Amino acid sequence: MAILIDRNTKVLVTGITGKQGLFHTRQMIEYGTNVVGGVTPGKGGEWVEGKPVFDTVIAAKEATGANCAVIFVPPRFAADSMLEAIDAGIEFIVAITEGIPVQQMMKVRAVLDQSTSKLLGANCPGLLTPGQSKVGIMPGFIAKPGPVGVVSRSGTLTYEAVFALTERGIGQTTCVGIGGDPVNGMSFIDVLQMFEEDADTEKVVLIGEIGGTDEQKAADFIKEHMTKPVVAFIAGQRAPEGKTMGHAGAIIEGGVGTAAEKIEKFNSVGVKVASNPEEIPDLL
Amino acid sequence: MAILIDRNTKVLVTGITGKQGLFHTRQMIEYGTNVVGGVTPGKGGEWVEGKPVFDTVIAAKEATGANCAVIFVPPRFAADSMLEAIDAGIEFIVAITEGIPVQQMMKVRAVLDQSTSKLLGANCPGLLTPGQSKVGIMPGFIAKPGPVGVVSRSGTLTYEAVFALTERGIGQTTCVGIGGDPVNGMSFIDVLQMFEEDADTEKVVLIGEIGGTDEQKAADFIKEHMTKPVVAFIAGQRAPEGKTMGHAGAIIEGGVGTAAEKIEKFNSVGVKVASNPEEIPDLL
Amino acid sequence: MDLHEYQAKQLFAKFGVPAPKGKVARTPDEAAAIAKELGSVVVVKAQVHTGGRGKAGGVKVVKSPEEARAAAEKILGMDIKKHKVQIVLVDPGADIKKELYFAVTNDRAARKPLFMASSEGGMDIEQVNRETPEKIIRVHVDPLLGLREYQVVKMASGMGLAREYWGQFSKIAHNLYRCYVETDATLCEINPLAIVGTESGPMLMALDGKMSIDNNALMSHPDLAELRDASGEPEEEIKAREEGLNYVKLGGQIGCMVNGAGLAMATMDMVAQFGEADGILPANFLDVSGGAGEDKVAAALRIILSDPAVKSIMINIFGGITRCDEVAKGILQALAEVPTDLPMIIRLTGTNQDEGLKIINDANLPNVQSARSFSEAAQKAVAAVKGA
Amino acid sequence: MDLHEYQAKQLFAKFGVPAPKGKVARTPDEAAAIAKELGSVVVVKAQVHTGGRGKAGGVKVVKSPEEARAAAEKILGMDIKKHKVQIVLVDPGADIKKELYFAVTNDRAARKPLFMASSEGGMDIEQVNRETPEKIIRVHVDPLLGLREYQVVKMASGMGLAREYWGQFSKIAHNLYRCYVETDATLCEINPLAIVGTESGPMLMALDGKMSIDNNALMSHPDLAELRDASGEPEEEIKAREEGLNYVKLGGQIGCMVNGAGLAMATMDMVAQFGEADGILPANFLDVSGGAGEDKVAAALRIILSDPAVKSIMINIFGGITRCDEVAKGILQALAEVPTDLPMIIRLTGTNQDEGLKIINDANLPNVQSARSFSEAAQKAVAAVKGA
Repeated sequence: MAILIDRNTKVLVTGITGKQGLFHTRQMIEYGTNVVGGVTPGKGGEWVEGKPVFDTVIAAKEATGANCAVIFVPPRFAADSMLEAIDAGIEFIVAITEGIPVQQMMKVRAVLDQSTSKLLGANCPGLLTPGQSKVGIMPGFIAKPGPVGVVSRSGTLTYEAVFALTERGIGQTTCVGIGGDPVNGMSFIDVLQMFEEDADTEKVVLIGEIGGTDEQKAADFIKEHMTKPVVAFIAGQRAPEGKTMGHAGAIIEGGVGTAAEKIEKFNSVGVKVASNPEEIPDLL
Repeated sequence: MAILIDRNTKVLVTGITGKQGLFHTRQMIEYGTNVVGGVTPGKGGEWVEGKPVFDTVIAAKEATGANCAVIFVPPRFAADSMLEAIDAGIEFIVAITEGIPVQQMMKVRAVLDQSTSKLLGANCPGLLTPGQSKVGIMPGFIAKPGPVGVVSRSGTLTYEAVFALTERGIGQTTCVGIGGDPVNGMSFIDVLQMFEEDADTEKVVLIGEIGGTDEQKAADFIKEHMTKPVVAFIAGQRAPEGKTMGHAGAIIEGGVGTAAEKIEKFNSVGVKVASNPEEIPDLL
Repeated sequence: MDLHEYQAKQLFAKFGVPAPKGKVARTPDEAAAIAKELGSVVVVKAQVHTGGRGKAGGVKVVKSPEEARAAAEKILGMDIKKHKVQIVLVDPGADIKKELYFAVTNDRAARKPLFMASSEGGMDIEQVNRETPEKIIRVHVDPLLGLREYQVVKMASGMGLAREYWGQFSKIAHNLYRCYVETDATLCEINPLAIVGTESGPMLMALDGKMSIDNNALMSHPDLAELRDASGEPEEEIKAREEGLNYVKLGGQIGCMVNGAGLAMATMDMVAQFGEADGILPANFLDVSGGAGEDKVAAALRIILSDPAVKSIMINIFGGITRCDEVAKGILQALAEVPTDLPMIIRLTGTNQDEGLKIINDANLPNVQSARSFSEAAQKAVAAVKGA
Repeated sequence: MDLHEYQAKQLFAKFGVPAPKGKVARTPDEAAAIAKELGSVVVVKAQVHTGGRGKAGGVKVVKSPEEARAAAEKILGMDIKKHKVQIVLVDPGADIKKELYFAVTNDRAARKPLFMASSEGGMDIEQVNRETPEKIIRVHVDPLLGLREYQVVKMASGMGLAREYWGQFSKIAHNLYRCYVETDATLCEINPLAIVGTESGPMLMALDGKMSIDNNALMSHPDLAELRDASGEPEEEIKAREEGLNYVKLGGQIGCMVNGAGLAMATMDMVAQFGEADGILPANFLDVSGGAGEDKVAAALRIILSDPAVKSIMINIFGGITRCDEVAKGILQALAEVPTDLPMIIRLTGTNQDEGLKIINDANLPNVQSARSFSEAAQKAVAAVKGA
């Protein structure tokens, strides 16, 4: 077992004919992901890597039975692409695209919350269930099957952490990059909950960053609801002080979200925090 | 018992300081309705008929515990007033205002469908539970308590039908005017369902009109889900042919919704149809 | 409120939906002058609020200003389904490559705007709907979210539009939706949306247009309210609308004044039930609507009395938001201004009914009878016509 | 991207939020000329991207052009929290009756725009929030529905605004929301929103303004992107932004080039972990971000090499969407253009790592070492500085 994706997940690639979409479609297929087709408006009827291309997500879903869509379209089309996937009833949407304005994401989120779809990202590396399927841009070779669930706000730092586990012989159930945009889909808590419920996941690694309060909320969730051990790492202990968020921002956030704050919070709920990514395996 | 309102329903009047709002507030209080306050932006702190006036629905709700709001504000403020009541978590909203543009009502409806509030109207006469409470503009004296539920799309025709029942000694559980606007809140089906579930309602009277297909849908619902007898009346057997709805309209509606169509549909599911409102009591 | 084709196309153009640059004429000379200005082939099209003008000969393609004059001469004054043609649109002729259908309207059942697009344009779209419904691509718009580009793609793809037109089609779709929203339209229909040859290559263009505006929204759109062309309508209906009344002339002998559309319809049904065997029928549908004060009621009565066919008057008021005392005052006020000895049956029930009846009775008018029930009122009104 | 006060107020005015008609000056003479034009009392205000300018003496109320010149002379060139003042805003003085606080911003946790309104304007709103949070009225806007009038009433009523200002306040609220939406702002803040006396009576006016624009939206708003005033920023950071890189100079000896903000922060942490004891620290934060091609990487290297404090370079790339072969090509390209013999530790892992390492190895550069692990790379980079 694993969470969110496995070898049976039928994946649709939106923006499949673009440079990034095409490159990662190849990588996904090579890894074993069940890519069933792609979407590029105006290119319906073409074929890419042996997969049919459609003009719309709904047409692609009807023809292929896809239950997952991964979004590679440029930022100015990405919100529309997410809304399209939600409208088409795609169960799980993974948005890789970086640079989507936050007001657009607030609209997407408002629609998402009324739907039954799940969204990962945007501006995330996607996810990977070792040996079965990867959806997004994570390099496949860094992971191997095993009992540890990984969830991360940071793209490349996720790879680093997974790689560190694999190097030490510790495999993963699923590695999930939730992305760090201010408004996005699944949160730490959503993923932690799934790992808690997943029979094969024995332990969980959480990779956080400075800024915001998502890690603090995750710590509260772990304290209240998790029986499985969690090890955390927070990047940005030496980060330069951020630009001012303005008074309004400070009032809302209720704090600047420093690494020290987050580490202290995790410690207070019994979550061990690694001092660097390579230390994570030692703490598991 | 009754449906939707009874003597305990706490009613807030929005637009209470307007001419219509004030007149009907008096009428409602006189009938025994538990009017707990009113809302008129900019008049918060004033008193009307011994009831406190607030600037906002949320402030009024917090102060009075209102669970019902009746809307008398002019058409250009009415959609906003409904959205405000939904946002404030008012359980039951009755919109009397006539003349709200349909595109505004489509937005209200979209928000309503994500909420737990119920909406009756707009452009409806409201409802009346004889001897207990009336919310809206129905004249109170026409009704008396008894076992018949009344639901109607037409304002004054509702009074006619209720009056005909009362004249013949047949009382009502609740009389509900759903209004005839193209996009509105509760439908025939919503109200029929409640009457079906209401222990005190033994029989139901349904008053329809030409246009649309709501009566046909109600007939299907009655056939599938109702055990209680229903008597119907459809106004407009001699109505002049309506102005063209355009081809697009005809395609969507799938028919022009003549009285003959509707009467035939009711007959086909065993619902007796009165030839004029005064005949309704005979058929019960 | 329905707009004329030329008004719809002017609005389309204003919102960025390409339409031919035609002009309207009210005389054959004007039509000829416009044809001369446009040069070469033009189309002369009757502007009436009804369909079927093509079959009725209300649309003619002509090749010279002289032919345009002759065509306008024939079309102006023509009677199309009881609408007299008073305006023609003179449009430049178009080199039509293909005709599509494209519209947005309110879908009452779904409570959302609905776009319909079809490759089968230029013909009777209802027939397409009956025979090959799959050729009409339907897209519902979330009223909070607006039209999204993926929905435009769904239509373009679904109707098999050649890809080189997708860009133009997308602009037209978004602009038509903006037109629909900003004018509070209930219908914006383009049939045909045609691919026409132009000097700068083939382009999509709205060759015909139909728009209806939500009557409830006209108050917020005074510029649109001014577009109303009532020239084909009966004078009484125009007057009624100005007074905020809903009046339709029907041709019978019993003038009806009722509050509420449902009750007004039921009143007509009731009158016919008792009178039809003797050829006695309602003279009109007249809904004074909710909240009618005395001015409105007086105006209603004046309009009824202006119809010479009326032999008796039936007033059926069930007071909810309308107060019977105001109705009574209105009747007296109107009778003072427009004296009549026509028999009048008055039924006032509901809010303030006692005050209302007292006002009527105190006035002590010889031709006025009251009635308690609905059927009693109808029977008395029919009897009054028979006895006259 | 933060805007200056004068830019924010110009945008407010454009969207219909009243603001003083001041102008900006870059010299004392310009300031005097503006003061003369405005007549009587003016306020000279430093325009810098930081707070606390009032306490730093960056705001002066003066009564004549001469005083304005003197004030500008003092303020221009002033250093406020490491920001050099290069522009002053000269605003007409205002007859302030009352100061409110009013802002709209993104509430990340609620995923909605949030309005905040308070009768306690003109002062430190964070203090109001700590001491009397009930004096800040908060209203979340549904991003699909937009700001509704009832929400405006809630704010006006909640902060006890005198009723004669509700009409003005409503217009300002709706216009500020439109400004926020149409500029893709992350913050529009007015503090104070003041009631000021004017010839035509008291009116609400934005006496100070702060706006931030979503960086992700600047591509769609070229006019706003042009408002960026980088005059206070280090040259390298400006250059980096032009190349689409995220660079912050920190002052240490190890130049870092990393892909991804999280990994870049972790790299800085790792360098400090091994080097801090010997005073060896990261020279910069540099995220080449996802999808960086060779041009971008070359530009990044050029920027790192332009810092004379850099004694060794650590390149830490974990290839996901970034392909290691492109990174390798980028490094070689940059080294060909900007030769260096600084020690360089390269760690390439992830997509196409073998191709990438082969390209580096084939180039056979004497000063380049590779590293497999993250800590190994950091240790080597620190060792290289120590050995230099």
